Amino acid sequence: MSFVLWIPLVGPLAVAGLSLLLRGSALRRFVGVAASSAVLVSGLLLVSAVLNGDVPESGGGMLRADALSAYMLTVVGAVGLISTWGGLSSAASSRTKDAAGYEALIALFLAAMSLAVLADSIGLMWAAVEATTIATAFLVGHHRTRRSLEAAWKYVILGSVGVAIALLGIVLIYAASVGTDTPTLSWVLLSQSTRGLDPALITAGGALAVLGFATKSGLAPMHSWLPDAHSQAPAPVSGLMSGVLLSVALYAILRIQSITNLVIGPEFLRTMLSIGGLLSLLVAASLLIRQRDYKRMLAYSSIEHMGLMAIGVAIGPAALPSVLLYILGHGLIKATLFVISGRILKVEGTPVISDVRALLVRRPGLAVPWLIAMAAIVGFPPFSIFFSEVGIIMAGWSVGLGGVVGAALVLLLVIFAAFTRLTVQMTIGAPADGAAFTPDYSTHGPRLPIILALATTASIAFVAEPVGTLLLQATAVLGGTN
Amino acid sequence: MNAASSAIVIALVQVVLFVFLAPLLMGVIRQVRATIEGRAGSGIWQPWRDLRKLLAKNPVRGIDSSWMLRVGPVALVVSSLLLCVLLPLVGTIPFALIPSDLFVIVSVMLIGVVALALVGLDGGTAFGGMGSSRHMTVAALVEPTLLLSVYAFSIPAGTSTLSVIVETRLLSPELIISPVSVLALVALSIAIMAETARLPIDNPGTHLEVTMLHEAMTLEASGRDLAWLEVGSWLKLAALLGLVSNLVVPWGVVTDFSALGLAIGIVSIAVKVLVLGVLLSVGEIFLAKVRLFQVPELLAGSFALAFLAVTASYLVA
Amino acid sequence: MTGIGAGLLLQLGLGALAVVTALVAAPSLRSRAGGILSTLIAVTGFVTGLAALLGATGGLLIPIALPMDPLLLAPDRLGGLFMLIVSGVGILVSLYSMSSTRGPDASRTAWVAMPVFLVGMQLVPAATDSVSFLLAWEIMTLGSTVLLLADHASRATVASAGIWYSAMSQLSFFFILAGFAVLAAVSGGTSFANLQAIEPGSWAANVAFVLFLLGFGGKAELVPLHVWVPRVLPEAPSHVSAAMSGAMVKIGVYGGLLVCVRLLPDGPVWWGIAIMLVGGASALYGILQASVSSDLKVLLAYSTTENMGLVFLGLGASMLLRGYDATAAADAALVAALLLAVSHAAFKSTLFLGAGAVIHATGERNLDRLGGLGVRMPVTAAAFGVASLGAAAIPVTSGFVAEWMLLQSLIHGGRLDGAVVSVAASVAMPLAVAVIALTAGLALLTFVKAYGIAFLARPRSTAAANAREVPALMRISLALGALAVLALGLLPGPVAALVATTVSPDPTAAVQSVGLGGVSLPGIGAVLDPIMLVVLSALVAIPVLVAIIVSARRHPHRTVDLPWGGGGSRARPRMQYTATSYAEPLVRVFDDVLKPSRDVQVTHVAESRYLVERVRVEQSLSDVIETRLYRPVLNLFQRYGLVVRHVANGSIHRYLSYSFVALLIVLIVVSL
Amino acid sequence: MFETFYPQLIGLCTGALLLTSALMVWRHSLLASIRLLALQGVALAALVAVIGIAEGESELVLVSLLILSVKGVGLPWVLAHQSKASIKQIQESPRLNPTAALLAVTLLTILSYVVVSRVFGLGDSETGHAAPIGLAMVLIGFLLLISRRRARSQLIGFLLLDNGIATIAFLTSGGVPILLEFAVSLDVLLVVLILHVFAGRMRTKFGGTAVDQLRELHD
Repeated sequence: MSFVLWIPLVGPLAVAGLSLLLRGSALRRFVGVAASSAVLVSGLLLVSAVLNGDVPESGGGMLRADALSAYMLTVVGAVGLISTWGGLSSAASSRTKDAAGYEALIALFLAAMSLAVLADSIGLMWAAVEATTIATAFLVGHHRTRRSLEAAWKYVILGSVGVAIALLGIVLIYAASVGTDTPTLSWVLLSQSTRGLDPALITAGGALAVLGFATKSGLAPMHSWLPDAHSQAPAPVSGLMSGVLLSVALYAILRIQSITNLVIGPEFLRTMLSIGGLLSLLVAASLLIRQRDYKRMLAYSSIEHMGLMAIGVAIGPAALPSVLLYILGHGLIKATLFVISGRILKVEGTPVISDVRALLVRRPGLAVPWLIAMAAIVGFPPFSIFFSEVGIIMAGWSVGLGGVVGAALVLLLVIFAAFTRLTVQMTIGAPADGAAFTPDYSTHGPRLPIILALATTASIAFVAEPVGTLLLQATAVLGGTN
Repeated sequence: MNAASSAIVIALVQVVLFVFLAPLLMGVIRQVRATIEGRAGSGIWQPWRDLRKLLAKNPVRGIDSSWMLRVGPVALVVSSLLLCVLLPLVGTIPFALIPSDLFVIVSVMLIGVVALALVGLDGGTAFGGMGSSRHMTVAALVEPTLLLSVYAFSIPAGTSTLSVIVETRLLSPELIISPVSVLALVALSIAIMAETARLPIDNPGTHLEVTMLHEAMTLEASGRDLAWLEVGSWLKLAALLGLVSNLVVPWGVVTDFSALGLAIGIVSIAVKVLVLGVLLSVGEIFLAKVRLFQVPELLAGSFALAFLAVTASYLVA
Repeated sequence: MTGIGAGLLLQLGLGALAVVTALVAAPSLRSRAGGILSTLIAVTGFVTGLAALLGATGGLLIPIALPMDPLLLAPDRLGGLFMLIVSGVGILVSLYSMSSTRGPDASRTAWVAMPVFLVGMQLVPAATDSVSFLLAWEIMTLGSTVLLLADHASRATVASAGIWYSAMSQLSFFFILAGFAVLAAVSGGTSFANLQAIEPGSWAANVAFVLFLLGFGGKAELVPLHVWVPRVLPEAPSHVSAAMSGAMVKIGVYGGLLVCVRLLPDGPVWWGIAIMLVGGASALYGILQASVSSDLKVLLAYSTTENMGLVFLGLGASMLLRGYDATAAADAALVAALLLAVSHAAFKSTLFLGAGAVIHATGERNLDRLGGLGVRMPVTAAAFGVASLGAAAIPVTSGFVAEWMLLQSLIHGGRLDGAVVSVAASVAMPLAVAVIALTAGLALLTFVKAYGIAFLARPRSTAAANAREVPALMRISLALGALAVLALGLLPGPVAALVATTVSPDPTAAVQSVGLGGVSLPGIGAVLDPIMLVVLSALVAIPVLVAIIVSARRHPHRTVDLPWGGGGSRARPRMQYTATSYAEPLVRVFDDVLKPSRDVQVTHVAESRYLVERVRVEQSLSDVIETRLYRPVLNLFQRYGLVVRHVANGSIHRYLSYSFVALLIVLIVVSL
Repeated sequence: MFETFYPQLIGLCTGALLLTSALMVWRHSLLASIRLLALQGVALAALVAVIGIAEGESELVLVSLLILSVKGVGLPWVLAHQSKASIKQIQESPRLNPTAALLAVTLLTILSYVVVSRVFGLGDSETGHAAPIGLAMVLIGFLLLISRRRARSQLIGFLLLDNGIATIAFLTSGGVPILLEFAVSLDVLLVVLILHVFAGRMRTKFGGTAVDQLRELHD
């Protein structure tokens, strides 16, 4: 089974190389889809292995797939598939000279994220996360406009600085392990409870690592790069970044947390993540009230959801299954939304909310999936985000974070109201001028990925077997007993 | 004679008696007023003569009026007749399944109120609507007073059944002059004045558009329609005066059925109602109609009295 | 699988089928097919609910991927009762919608949402754990929101109604979620069986109670969370308004009962007082706004607030009385509240359907432009009339019986065995009676106005003059609704006895059926037999009718062109009293509460300023709670939203400073 | 012999690191900053070599060569890869005046000492004693990022920050595993290259590299 671990790393790289060779071929469009399919398939294979009680390892223990890693890999693959497949049209439209590089970078991006979730060493995980920045830098700046250049600069500077802080934290964690008999960065070894790591170093290291990775997962106050990058990147890239890159960083936080919990208990990071989560919700709520740009609106929505997930992580094992399900639900839906937003941008030619009106009447083909995905993202059932939110809120009170969860609910309400208002502005109503128009039923791109994403999110929460088991196993990996 | 059949007999007697008594009461009230004002008056039988005249005329109906103009007056009469059946006037022997329950009686009365208001609207004129609107406003505002004042009476008796309340007062007369009872009685009287469109809320003798309430609604009715409206209103006034008189002077009502008792009951209620009618008429001489928009103040005052009566009877007793 | 489980599963299956049908059916067939399937869903729910109400047990397990208590749908008797209410309304609405929906109301979206809404409402009372409760709750909200927006392209107000509704629904949802979370945190599980183990007086129970009151109060349209009502119910298609007001609002009531009767029984006395206060305030405020409204559907919407206020008043009184061991009165108050909910479902859905028929026939919902519809739409007029009587609590309708029972329990609640129960009760009970009395009085005015102005007199617009009776299916469902109002009013005994089994451990001690369907409250000693009342009325009516027949034979009536109109010969329809003028005295009386804004413009004749050419008076009424409570808060948020943009002003230095400050803070905290 | 000089050598290297950092804040010329950065790279390499010799780990000596080539030569070369004439004229006009900046440097250094003393307990070893220098470099690097307007100046701040982390790594634990060190170096190199490319694009699009101009994206 262990060869499967290499597929998500080698596969995308191979197709990336192929895409550089296939300059000008029509097949090149499908590089991203092929790469994400490779990731998804290997993820599913690893999931089935994990469910059979196996923990595949490879590369001398450098790569390792337990339940959590396998799950995350599957999420990366699934969201990648939705983003790249759904974004096929927009990628094809930009036939500039670096279109080949675009596809190759997407594949590289996927490989980096796969490495981040499969790496056993925290250091390697860090390097992979940094590699995502490198891979996406040119993707964010893909359009080569002033704005996209600005977004890319901010993204790289803020992202690298943040991840550098995480490196500092990892260095300190390593320093702590140097104090014991075997210095290591393997998180499997670090999270063996009997190592006697120095609590002060682990506190400092854990705090800095979490702060650093919080940058990549879009938690306030380290979030500032996110709205700019998400709004300027091509839609599939925004979908990938928002859908999984943030979650991969959250995965890193989860791993760090499982180490610190053993040494210093959960309280310290719980406080930190609660504050970060609430701040994120506050930032999202504040800036959504008078938001003008629908791609930025989606970006702030990602900050909001990452904030709630951070609160879930703060709560601990009781909320972790919900958080993990959340990662999948949010990833798929957010990717869908970004894909549709890309199509709206293409046909409407403006990212300004008040310039896009009566979309439901004028372009039902885009507005209907947009509205359904919006309902899903704000947490309506049967979509799985509903269950995740309910699970996190319920668990919050039981570990004594009632105040945090209560405050989160207040902010969520503001966000919901603002979100509804903006969505209604965009979609509902009649065209202002009353001019004649013909309803446009076209979806302006492949509709199957959107349907798949929505259907999966709508049904996944009701699949007790094997999803429930997998989530429980993944939680157990992190030291949860739930 | 068992309870059920005696209840039926008393109900029958009450209905017949009050159908006879109500026009007479109106006649007396008008005549007393005329006499005091120094007019000759038309005699106490004039209402009867009016009725006979109205029933013998061809009713005139507007082209847009609906069945409401025909059904409404009948509903008013029936509701007033039901009041005569249910209230403890001649005797206090109620029907087992439909006792003279306070809330039922108020609701029955409201059927008449609604019927009258709808008749007023059905004509499709400004006057009818105006009367209807004012009538309903007063009816809405008077209801709290009405319910609370009788609620106050019900507390010593432990039930909202009016016949039991009257019996309780008969057995322990000290209740009648208790401060609680006096408060409640004043409140109830004001409520009844409002419900029956008497001074100072409405002037029954006017057809001046700015002041009239009740009359405005009947403007479009004629012939037998008008007759039923008049009879219904008279019956209501008579029955409610009968109730007040029995609450103040409960002696004479039939509690155990007997022929002699029934006779005494008939005579006593007739006397009580007519005496009260005279008092009402004399009282109205000294009253002027208040402005429509001062009526709420009056009703609020009466509501306060009734509320005081209820809480006092809980907390003092 | 048991019968109940099969019923629920069948509902879900039919719901899915209806969704698919709506997606694929041709537009011409969509309403027919959707209506039939919706009716089937409602009928299935009706049967299932009835079985549960009669004591059948069983349920349906929903699989879930998260580690939680099992998601079990298994209605108890109370749940069965509410399933019955909801599905009863559902049947009426589905039948009606088959021929009422046209244009955007019959769109694919609307017909997808309809079964979702119906099924969601059915499942809420069936839930036996908080997560499935919330799940069904949100499905219901989602379905109703989509239905509300069906007509978004033709009226701009629909969008704002949609925003208000979504936000207020989410507010309710969050309150309820928080309430369940608090309880689950203490009890360690999410199933109702676990939650019941909470100690009633505990801190958590008190917090949860307040949260639930706010949450369910919002759904039940209680003041001050009612602000969505006057926007949403009028803007939704009428059959949806009927379902919302008749059924969905009852789910809020169910929530209240679930908390106060099932989960946290024997709460402290202040719970009862709090509920009574909220209920009483809602009743008065709702009916006051209804009485001065000139828009038929706004009037009905506010009247819903009033009725739900009375239901909660009864619930609160029952809790208060139970706290003082006045069990008989407490039971009666609770049964009265339930009866009121049942009867409200019947009459309010009929009223909304009637309003829909009026709109269908005239395109108008402004009472000031209606009139004379009684002769043009006799069936609608009759059904609307009967339902109006129910809403005004006039005998012998269902509303009357419920209000009677409520009043009985209140006036007998102040004393127990001749002794004063408590000071609180002896102040609360008379106040409650006064509130109910004033409410009933104003309700009377409101519905006399609504019926009288719309259906009597002369048409005030050509649309009203040209109105024709609505199609057969709409008439049938209107007639069914009116029949339900009458049946519930004529046979309250069996209904009340059945209802009592859902909340009282010893139902026969609380309520019994006597005589011909009459109801008796043994613990209080009150009895009422509406059929006897009908019989007595018939008996006294006989001589009157004989007199009429005799008189009519001798003196047939004469019809003239115009009403007499006080002598004026040019009494045109414009000169009639309108709904606005009808409520004018009331607006003056309650000036301080309603705060109307008046604008009088006097145009003088050019030659002399002592002569007036014309006077123009404008008066507008707005919801005081919205303008005084919500508006300032919303404006504050808008201003904040503008100011806070500076946080993300685009400066990378500022963004880096955020990170730097965070790093410094973390370093300092770590080294403390 | 080496043991006696060891503490002095460590002190010398770390002192050079701190000095170069402070000078970078003080000096506004881009060229001077790049030279200081090269100097710092050399100092860092020397520090690693000293530690390597002291601990007797040949691996670390290898790492020191890597650092010398990347941080001492490679990156400064990349940054200065422009005609010397133009780069000489580039003068930074910082957002923070020099006095305040140097005061901030002092405060940040003190904070570093406090933090490290709490976290590491300022242990017995000379390396542990010098560790606060590394943290101070990180914070000073951050300060540069915040206070510099030009794209390249920001880049230098970032590199300073990175040097600080490396310093801490070597002083506290003798460096992270070699494979990771390679990965980290590669990542940093790539990031710098990317930023360099962006800076080039910025010059063509905006006609300058002032980061202040990047204000189009905001709420």
